Amino acid sequence: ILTGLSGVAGVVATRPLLAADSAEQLSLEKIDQLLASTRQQGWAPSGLGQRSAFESPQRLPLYNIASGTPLQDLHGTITPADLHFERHHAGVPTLDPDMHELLIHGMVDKPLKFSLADLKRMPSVTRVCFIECSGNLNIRAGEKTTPQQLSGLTSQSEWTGVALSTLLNETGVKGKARWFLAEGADAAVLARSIPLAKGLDDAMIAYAQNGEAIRPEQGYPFRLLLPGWEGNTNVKWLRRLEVSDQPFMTREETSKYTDPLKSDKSRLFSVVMDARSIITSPTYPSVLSKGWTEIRGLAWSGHGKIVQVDVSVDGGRRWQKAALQGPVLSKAHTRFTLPWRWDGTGTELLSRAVDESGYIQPTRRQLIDSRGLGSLPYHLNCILGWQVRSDGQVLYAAEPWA
Amino acid sequence: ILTGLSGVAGVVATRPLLAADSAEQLSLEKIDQLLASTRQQGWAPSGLGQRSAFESPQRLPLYNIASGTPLQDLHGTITPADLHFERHHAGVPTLDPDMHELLIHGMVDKPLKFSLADLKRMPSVTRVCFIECSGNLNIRAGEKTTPQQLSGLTSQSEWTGVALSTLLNETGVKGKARWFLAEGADAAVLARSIPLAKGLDDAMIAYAQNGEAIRPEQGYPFRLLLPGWEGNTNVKWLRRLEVSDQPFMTREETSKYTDPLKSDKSRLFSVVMDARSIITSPTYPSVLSKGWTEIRGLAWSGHGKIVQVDVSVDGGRRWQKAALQGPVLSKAHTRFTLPWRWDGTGTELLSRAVDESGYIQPTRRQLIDSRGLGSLPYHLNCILGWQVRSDGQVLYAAEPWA
Amino acid sequence: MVSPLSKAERLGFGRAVSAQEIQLWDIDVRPDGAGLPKGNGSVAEGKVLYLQQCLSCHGDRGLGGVNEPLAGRIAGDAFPFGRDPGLKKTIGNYWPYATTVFDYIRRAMPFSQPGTLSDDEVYSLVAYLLHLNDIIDPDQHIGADNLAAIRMPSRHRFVVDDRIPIDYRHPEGG
Amino acid sequence: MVSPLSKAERLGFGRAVSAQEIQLWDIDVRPDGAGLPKGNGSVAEGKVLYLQQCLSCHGDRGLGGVNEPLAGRIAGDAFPFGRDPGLKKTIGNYWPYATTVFDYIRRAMPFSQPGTLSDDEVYSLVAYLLHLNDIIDPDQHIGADNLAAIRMPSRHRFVVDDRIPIDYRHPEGG
Ligand code: HEC
Ligand code: HEC
Ligand SMILES: [Ca+2]
Ligand SMILES: [Ca+2]
Ligand SMILES: [Ca+2]
Ligand SMILES: [Ca+2]
Ligand SMILES: [Ca+2]
Ligand SMILES: [Ca+2]
Ligand SMILES: [Co+2]
Ligand SMILES: [Co+2]
Repeated sequence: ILTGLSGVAGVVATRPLLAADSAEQLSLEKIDQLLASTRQQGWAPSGLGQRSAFESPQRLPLYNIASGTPLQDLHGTITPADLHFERHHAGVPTLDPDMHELLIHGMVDKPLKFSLADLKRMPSVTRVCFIECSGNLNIRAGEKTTPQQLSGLTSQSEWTGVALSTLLNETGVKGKARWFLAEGADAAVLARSIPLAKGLDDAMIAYAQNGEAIRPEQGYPFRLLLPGWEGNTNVKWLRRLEVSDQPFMTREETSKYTDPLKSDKSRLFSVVMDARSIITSPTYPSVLSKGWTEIRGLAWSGHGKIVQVDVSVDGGRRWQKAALQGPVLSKAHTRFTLPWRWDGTGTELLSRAVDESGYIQPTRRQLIDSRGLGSLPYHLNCILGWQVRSDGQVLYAAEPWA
Repeated sequence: ILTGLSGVAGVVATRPLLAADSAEQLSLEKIDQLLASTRQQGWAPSGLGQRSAFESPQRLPLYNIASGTPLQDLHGTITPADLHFERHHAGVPTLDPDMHELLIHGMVDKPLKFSLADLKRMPSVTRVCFIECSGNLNIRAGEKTTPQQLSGLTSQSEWTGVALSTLLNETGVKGKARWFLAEGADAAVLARSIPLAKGLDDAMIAYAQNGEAIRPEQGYPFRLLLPGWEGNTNVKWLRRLEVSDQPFMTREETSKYTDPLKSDKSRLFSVVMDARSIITSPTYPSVLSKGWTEIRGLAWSGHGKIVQVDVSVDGGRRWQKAALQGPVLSKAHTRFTLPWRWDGTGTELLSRAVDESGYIQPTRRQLIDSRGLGSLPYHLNCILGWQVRSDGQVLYAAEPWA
Repeated sequence: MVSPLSKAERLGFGRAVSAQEIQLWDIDVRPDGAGLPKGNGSVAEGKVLYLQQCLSCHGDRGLGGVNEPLAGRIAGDAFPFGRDPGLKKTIGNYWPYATTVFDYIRRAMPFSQPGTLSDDEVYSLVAYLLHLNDIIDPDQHIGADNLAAIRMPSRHRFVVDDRIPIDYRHPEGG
Repeated sequence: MVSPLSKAERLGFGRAVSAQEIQLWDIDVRPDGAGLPKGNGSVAEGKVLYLQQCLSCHGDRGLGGVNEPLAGRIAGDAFPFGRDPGLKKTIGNYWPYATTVFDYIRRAMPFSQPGTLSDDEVYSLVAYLLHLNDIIDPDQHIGADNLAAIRMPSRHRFVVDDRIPIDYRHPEGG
């Protein structure tokens, strides 16, 4: 019955470090351990599953206003809802879904309030897309920085809700309308002005996330979802949309979320998230061993689909095309992989995304040259590097500022 | 600033039941309630999110061997991992990921054991697909049956793992090999024989589910994933694959999971899940009110993509094509929707899936006629009906047996 | 932009709302002054309120607090933010519209008791902050009649992102 | 079937295993007898074990227990399961291979202490269950030498699903 065992000797010869000595006897303890799970009944079915006691992924709370997704611990493209990044300006409010309504008014034919029950009964749309805080990148990160610490303010879910165009069809919209204000029911009453064109394109009022009710931190009972647009515009705990002929110039789109340029101007409404990518493995704090490994990461763009990700395993001298895991969706985290055999010499890993608009993820230098150093707190989508030291340590390698 | 309010009067006139009297004053209590969440800071960011206190989706444990997904409460196509259905034969074992290994032996060149760390470092694949127990359909369901009670033993995840072909490339496979045994480390040491062709096609050893480590109930630290094949073959807590020239004829593929036919034969290895669909809304226990609603459901097939779902709102006399929510993936739960304006008269709702192989979801009568009544405990993928009573109650309407 | 909405049939969802229901939530203030409530305030009253309710977080005269600095100008109204990442943005050196100060304070401040200030109190706090930023004189009143007309020092520095098509009508006001 | 494997480069993952490591887990028994361990058992020994360890769940002589019925034949070895959904499947009226009985009991029974029976004990239990199902005489021993040769009554009833291409070599054995 031990067919194939004849091959073992050969394996031992060629791979001495890994081979168990086939003459060696297993200890009784080891035998017990190898059979333990087959000797006693496991736990019964339950109403709600729990993670394995051996796994404890965690968001990383930051300054009491945000928490980052553990990108280095995740696989595929979906972020579990309880690990979705948070960014809020006045904490997570508690809203009773039977009371909370969405008011649409302003330059409409009929101002209306919609209940969650209304929304759930209306035509639904589902899409997978990322949300990312446009402040997502820790500018001052040192080398002992994980992807989560570096740029954990992006996550991806399958969202379900009602197209905003469907709701605006109910209220009607006046011919001169061009913008709308989206306002939350949190204690910041957070508000952003959104061009009506986006609202009629792919905006959604999302009440579900990864199949279930949207989580409190993501806007329960519903939020505005603007695929590809900076996180702050995806107003959570949405209570009100006011249609208007002009923007409202709220604090979030003037004092914050504007990008000072080197031309001594400041850019308003830089709402689309430009293409970016990050290698998620190998990265700090993992320690690499020699031989074959798979370089993995995520790439995404608010302009549409990712069409190419280039990876360099030599600090940017040569670039190779990574494989993209399909289906590649528009405005969605896209998993890329590149096989790599590490020979044990120190080097640097880089990734560079290209989207369907032709946009190529820039270096930090290019961003500084085109926009200016002072613009970097937002939309810092530069190429990121990971230094692999000859001892296998992997460290974040920030591009020099100067 | 109250632009558009002039429209209110008209709305009141045409929709008296819904309209608030614009002259009516809000009570102080109501005003407080409408402003409450904006007046106090919410909760701080956290390591792990929690569901809203207003939401408590639950699996439904059945006979201590299974639990069903609350299909009627979910949206989109992803099943949250803690709501993924369960079916196990000896409970959920606890496996230490640092100890547990996967043995591949038998008709291979080199028998090898792979650790979870090995698997995670090897080339990864990610795909979204359903898993369904082939016993999924409560044959004896009465009219007060929810989709969860009726056919909750199907769920969908985004799975990540290693293609089995990649692992078999490491061990090598003898030329005469045709099958392999997949065996779990649970107390049933559950084992199934799988044709090698499937193993080399799209089989995967999955260690991640919806981005995170696979959950204990789904096979932590890894399981066999055979897209489109009956749940039982997707062996969880996988410990061993033995490559062979013939099947092993385990109890799970002889005593169980075989389909007795009216020809006095019994079908072995009916492994592919034929196309099926189920309306998830409106269904019991929801109570429908007159007017516009969206009929929603899920359709899927183990043979590939769903190409069409027909819905009847008159008990099967006429059928309309439902919209399919893209991207439509192969061997995946596919959301379908059909707009419907209910006029308040009693009727019956039905859905019928068609897959890319041309297979059309059959009636129960057709299944009985072609296979026999005794075959129905497994692979009962018949068209399901929901009776809408004139009082708005929605009840499961089983097709008569005779 | 041609609205695609006209073509689709209305489904009949949503309920009509009363003017009071709208008013209760309709707190935004636009650069053209739309949304400004009746009322007015003074720098002096604003200073008192500031000392009581804002100083603990934003510091003396809007500077040096644990939270955002609220005051400060750059000599000659220069705008070197794009070149100098160390520069602190304040109402005086950065904010393009004075209406935003009113809108934001009424929405969100004081941080732990938002929504508790009367409209007159907000006008006074705006007056005090505009004064701290050398935008108005200490004796100037601020109210529904004049806030939108305040011209902010950096108003002309702001440009709309022209890399994507946004059908943008320039807001009126200061 | 041409294996696509020969073309790809090996990556070097996995560790070689000892024969003992394989043996410990390699518990399957095939219809052709591959995998049957040394040993044998008797109906009489099986009956004693059954009364001690199985009766509580599977009932007297394999019938009427809270769990699966294990015994019972249909007159004339008829096989009307496809027509009659009420019929209980048993080892005697349904199971195509006797080796499966050994394999399954050794894997999974007794339910609360699986893996505790010796190989001889499993042979004895198989003997007893085959006897209860009128497949062997009460004095027949069952062991590595003869289990695979037992011809089960419904063996010829099983057909492989021919609706999809499975490259199927018929298992040898009883
Ligand atoms: C308990 C602390 C606290 C108190 C008290 C407080 N604030 Fe604030 N303030 C904050 C915080 C924190 C922020 C930043 C909030 C954010 O970014 O979401 C802020 C932001 C602001 C801003 C916007 C600053 C910018 O640059 O965007 C203004 C204006 C402001 N506060 C005014 C006030 C006024 C006026 C008061 C008193 C009525 C007040 N604050 C009381 C904590 C406080
Ligand atoms: C504590 C209860 C319990 C005891 C004791 C028990 N069994 Fe079982 N047995 C079960 C259950 C439950 C199943 C069905 C398991 C499943 O379907 O996953 C089963 C299934 C079986 C089957 C397969 C039946 C079929 O039709 O597929 C056989 C054979 C069997 N048991 C033999 C035995 C023998 C022999 C013993 C004693 C050594 C034994 N059982 C002791 C509970 C028990
Ligand atoms: Ca940041
Ligand atoms: Ca069932
Ligand atoms: Ca307004
Ligand atoms: Ca006053
Ligand atoms: Ca074997
Ligand atoms: Ca003996
Ligand atoms: Co921006
Ligand atoms: Co089957």
